[in-house]
Amino acid sequence: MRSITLSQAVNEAIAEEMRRDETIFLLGEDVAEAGTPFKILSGLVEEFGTSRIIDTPISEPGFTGIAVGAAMTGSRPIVDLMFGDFLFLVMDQLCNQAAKTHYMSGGKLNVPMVLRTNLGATRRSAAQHSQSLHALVAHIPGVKVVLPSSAYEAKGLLKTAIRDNNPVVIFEDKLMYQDKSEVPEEEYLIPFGQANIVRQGTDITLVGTSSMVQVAEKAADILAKQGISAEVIDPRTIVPLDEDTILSSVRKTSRAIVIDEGHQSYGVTAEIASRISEGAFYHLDAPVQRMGAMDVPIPFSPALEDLTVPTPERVAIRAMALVKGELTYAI
Amino acid sequence: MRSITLSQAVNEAIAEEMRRDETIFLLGEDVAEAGTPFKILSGLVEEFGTSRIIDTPISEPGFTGIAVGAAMTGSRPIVDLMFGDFLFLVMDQLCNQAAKTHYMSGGKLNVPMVLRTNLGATRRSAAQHSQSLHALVAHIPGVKVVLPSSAYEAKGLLKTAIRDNNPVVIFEDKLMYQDKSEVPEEEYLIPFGQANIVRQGTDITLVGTSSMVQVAEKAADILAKQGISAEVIDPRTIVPLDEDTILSSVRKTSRAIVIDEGHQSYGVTAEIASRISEGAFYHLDAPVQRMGAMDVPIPFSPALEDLTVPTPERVAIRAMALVKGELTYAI
Amino acid sequence: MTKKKTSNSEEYLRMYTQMARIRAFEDQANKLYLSAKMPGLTHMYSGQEAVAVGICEALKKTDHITSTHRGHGHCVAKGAEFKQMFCELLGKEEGYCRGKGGSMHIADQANGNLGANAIVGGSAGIATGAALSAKNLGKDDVTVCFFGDGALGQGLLYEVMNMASLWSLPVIYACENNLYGEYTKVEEMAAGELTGRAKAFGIEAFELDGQDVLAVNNLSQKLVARARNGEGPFFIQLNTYRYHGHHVGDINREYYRPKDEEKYWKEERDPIINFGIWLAKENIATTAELQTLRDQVNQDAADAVAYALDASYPLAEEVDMHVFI
Amino acid sequence: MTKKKTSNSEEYLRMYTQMARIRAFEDQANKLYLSAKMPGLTHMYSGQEAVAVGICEALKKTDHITSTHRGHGHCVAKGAEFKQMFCELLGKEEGYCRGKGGSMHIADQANGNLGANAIVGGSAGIATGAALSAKNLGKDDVTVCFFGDGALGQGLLYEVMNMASLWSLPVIYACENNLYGEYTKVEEMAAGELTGRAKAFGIEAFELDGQDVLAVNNLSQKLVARARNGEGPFFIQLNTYRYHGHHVGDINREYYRPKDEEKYWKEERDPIINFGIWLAKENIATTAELQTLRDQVNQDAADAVAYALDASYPLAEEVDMHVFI
Ligand SMILES: Cc1ncc(C[n+]2csc(CCOP(=O)(O)OP(=O)(O)O)c2C)c(N)n1
Ligand SMILES: Cc1ncc(C[n+]2csc(CCOP(=O)(O)OP(=O)(O)O)c2C)c(N)n1
Ligand SMILES: [Mg+2]
Ligand SMILES: [Mg+2]
Repeated sequence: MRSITLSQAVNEAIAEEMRRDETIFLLGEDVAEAGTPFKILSGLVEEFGTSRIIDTPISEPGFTGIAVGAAMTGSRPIVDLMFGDFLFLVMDQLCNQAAKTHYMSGGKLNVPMVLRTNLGATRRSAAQHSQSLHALVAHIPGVKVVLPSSAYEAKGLLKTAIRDNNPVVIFEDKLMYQDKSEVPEEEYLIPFGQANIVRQGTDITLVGTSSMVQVAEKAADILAKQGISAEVIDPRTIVPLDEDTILSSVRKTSRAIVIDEGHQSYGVTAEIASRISEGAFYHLDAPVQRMGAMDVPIPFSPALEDLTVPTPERVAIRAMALVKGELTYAI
Repeated sequence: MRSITLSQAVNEAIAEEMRRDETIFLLGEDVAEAGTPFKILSGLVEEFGTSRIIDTPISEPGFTGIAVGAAMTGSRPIVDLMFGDFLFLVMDQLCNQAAKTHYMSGGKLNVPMVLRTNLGATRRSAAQHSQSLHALVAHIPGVKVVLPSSAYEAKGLLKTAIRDNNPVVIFEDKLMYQDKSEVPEEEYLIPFGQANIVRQGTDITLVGTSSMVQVAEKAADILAKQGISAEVIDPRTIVPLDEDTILSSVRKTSRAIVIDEGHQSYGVTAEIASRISEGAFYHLDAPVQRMGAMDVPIPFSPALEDLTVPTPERVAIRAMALVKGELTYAI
Repeated sequence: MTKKKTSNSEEYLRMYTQMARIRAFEDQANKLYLSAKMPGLTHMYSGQEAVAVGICEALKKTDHITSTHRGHGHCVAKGAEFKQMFCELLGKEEGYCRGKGGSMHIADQANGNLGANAIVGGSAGIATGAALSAKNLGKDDVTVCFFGDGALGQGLLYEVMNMASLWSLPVIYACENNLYGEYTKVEEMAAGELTGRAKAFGIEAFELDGQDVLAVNNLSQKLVARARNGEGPFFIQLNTYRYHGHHVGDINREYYRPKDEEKYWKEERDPIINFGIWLAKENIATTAELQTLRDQVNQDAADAVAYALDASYPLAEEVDMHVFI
Repeated sequence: MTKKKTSNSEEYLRMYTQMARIRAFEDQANKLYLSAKMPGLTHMYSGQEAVAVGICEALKKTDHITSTHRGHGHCVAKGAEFKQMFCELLGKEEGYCRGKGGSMHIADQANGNLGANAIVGGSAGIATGAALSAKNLGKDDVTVCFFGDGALGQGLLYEVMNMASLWSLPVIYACENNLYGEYTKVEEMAAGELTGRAKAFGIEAFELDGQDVLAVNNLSQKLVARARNGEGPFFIQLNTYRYHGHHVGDINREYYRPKDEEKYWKEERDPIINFGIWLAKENIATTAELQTLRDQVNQDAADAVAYALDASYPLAEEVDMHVFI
């Protein structure tokens, strides 16, 4: 099968959906001729024209609000938010407006919009261009939250997102834009709320999201060499969350580590770990471990930045300790 | 001892601190002559004048940003954000700017500002005026998060917040503004990161935040009648979080329920429950229970709204099931 | 009054009726609050009727509006029925939003009302987006964004006015300057000229007496036609006044607003009284006929209230319905 | 050039030197990137030197500035040293922010630079707040808020300009119109006249050739004095040009910006060359002297780079320091 980059996968997903449905348009900064600073959208404006691939001023709250209104009135907008860190600017439009409209209107209005943005540190972009803010959105009822972990996942999940009739926020991993994976030529969709068992294992469950799926896989490689069999699970969407697949795995392995690139405290790892502790309590041999980004603003200095996010080595060390029964109390 | 309302306690805290330190000023909508729609600040403008109690236009991002800049340059601003729901509007200034300035400047700049706002549903104010959004702020490193649970707590914690040299967000419970409690005439401060054991008990630990402290206490009353002794803990601040006090309690009781008025998923209950599961794993007789607000936008209809938040009765029912060993798996 | 054109008497009477309906609705809503039958608080539109009616009467059903926390007037003016409105205000299942939205989120999709909004200025993006959507989908619908003078404080408005101007969107920004945002005077909240805020973005802006329903309607007709024709966006500042407090609970308000001022607006500038006088003078309707009409409207409102008070609440099962479609 | 006043020759030479220092700094920074020695990306200020220098030379050390993602020029102009700046760009402990901020967050508190900002328009509130603080604390400091044409898209700016105007704050909004925001032309991003954006809030606004350091400095002197005197705020649109791509990695840019245009600005409008010619013509310095001066500055920059490359990174223990004070 052919391999394409995550960036190409996103581009294809959008192009295919836009061909299928004329009510879809995309807007954001430098999305047209420039094809975004990451060059993800190159070629789209040539095919779809400037009324469907719309360059906006640097007005994130404004164009997100415009997307909400367009979505309420028959269009299906895709918002391109250049950096996930800019979510803070659009929270009101996303969380007070888009997320609540369907409910507040008693089901009469709905907001079929997709907000595409990204997450991920270690690009030396410092504290305002490196955040992984998906936990914030996941906390607000009414928005679905999607975390693709490869080109294949990105394409299938984005197509599903575009067809969803609710507000969906999809976080791409910035560091993965040039990573290739096998992606079929034929159309496929990946349903929401269905976790992917990336690798089967028996000794420990590693739940990784987005960028952390690769980290978990690499950790599993390290562990395999130590004779430890790790099961790796990618939830794909954290709202909705496929609790069943995660719980089945942990009931089998009795141990779990949840790995996510958002800050650890009050973040995604806490929710998933809690659900595991609730649903697999009597199967657990040791407390569920959480590994998120450090609770610090992301530092610029490479010497510091790399310390802030989970790495395969650190995950493997934690997993080994867990399997050996060394983590009886807290870490 | 005299009893005053939470609203008066806040007013006193601000007045005392403003008398002590001339660099403190307060700004927000309708804070001067009107004394806020909740009448919390009545009388302050008469004492401190319009250059220190500043009425702003309806520009939450703008005046929050102004506070950040003022705090960086020798002033100690207090921002009055009329409803906690408007946090979504100020997230960029609070989380990208205020929270990160000290770190990004390598410790050279700092932002001693307090953002006072509120939380709490069941006022029939619907989805955009009823949210409890403290989890979002707690997820962002660099901001302290304070949740007073009575007039006494509000005064002591707010005074500490005003003297803190970091950005602090303090969430008052809207429904508690007219609730009275004993508040000494003499000055006192309540340190951050020190949980309050509201009531001692042996069978189960109820960790409640803000509005949910009262709910936990009332649940404890109900439980007492059933012969169940509940310990009630108020963390007071969730950043920093006093893990030790909570863990000591749970190690004693072996059972815990965490109750918070924010949405349950990806919220505060997950973090506290996770820390308990991590730190008291081998002491737990049953999974830690979480009771947050339902994962729905807050409905207007009284018939629905009251269903969305934890009540003493529902907490007591859950606690009894827990104590009786009925919650072996998930709820 | 600016226009005499008795051939339009049906339209005139409709405008009069619509204004009277808004007033009747608000009087009942206020009573519900005062008799403790209303959950929460609500914001009365009384006094500003000529704005909503003058503008909405220039719109088609498929044209959209976005509204504000003070939204009952816009809702009635865009075609809503009393019963579903009162049911909504009381949190009943038959409400426009099944009781889930309430006064501050009332919406009436079927008549093009995209909803009230409890975030001041929060619907500026939505309105502009509806206009973009119409343009993109090849419809000739126009969107009107209603907002108060206070919303001029929100940066979002400037962001979207810029885009509306750059992209020539069919949207009309209708700024209802009722002199106050909550308990603060507009001049303490807004520097410069209000219309200048739109002109800065190359948007044609107008200032108008918002108590004169014919003036409002005339300008609206013209601008709506031009917007339909691709000549938008536009901005209208409508000078008006709210008779009640900021919300129904704002009773003692002399500290921020003199009684004399209220008296002047209510007695000299009332849009319904003055339009009634003009209708009589022009022999379009007699004073008695107008009285009958108002009586009927008041009766309708009272009946709708009675109905809504009796109507049932949504079932508990509904609480987690409609989070997602 | 607008002003001839040879009695100020020391000041003139200082302005020339400061512009040359910025250029030298950026040339070295660009080299660091091209030789893969720089972590991340950075945005070059080259071409815009007359703006930062013309304005900052009108300020006292205690006056504040806020800066942007394109912030090296402001930082140098407000008094920063090369060594600590390069250390910051390379993430070293001796950097102004101990390597924790990097290019996009470089700040120099001691000289009144409250920091670069990676959120476009993100510092508009901070600058306005610094001005309010000065006023409240009875200081006569003035704050200058530097931002690009692109930042005119951010609603925050309008919110704070309104408050600055209402409260007569000592702040100057300096809009550097370099014709592009990233890869998009200003006219595609901004409707209406740029200065109109400030006038709408009753703020006096000026448009100026941003390549003419004397013109910039003259106006700045006047406005800073007036702001100190309580007559602020003010707005200046400075027309200028960035020589490099949006960031150091933006090399192939003909699709959005013609080479001819770049050539014109670099050859005909260069603020350093043109000011040099004027200095020579006025007999303030000979061409040779200016060359010597530039050589010195270039050497300083090269030395600082060498120093910074050798300097040490912060220790791992620092990673969780400075989250809270
Ligand atoms: C973003 C936001 N800030 C503050 C409020 C609280 N609030 C509700 S109405 C109002 C005043 C609005 O004034 P204006 O826009 O003039 O409308 P009016 O009430 O006069 O109709 C305020 C401050 C709010 N709902 N939303
Ligand atoms: C809020 C926000 N949106 C988008 C960006 C990405 N971005 C960085 S610089 C830039 C262009 C800024 O243009 P302008 O203000 O004119 O400054 P210039 O780069 O021309 O100096 C953009 C869009 C950002 N950093 N912050
Ligand atoms: Mg008003
Ligand atoms: Mg620019």
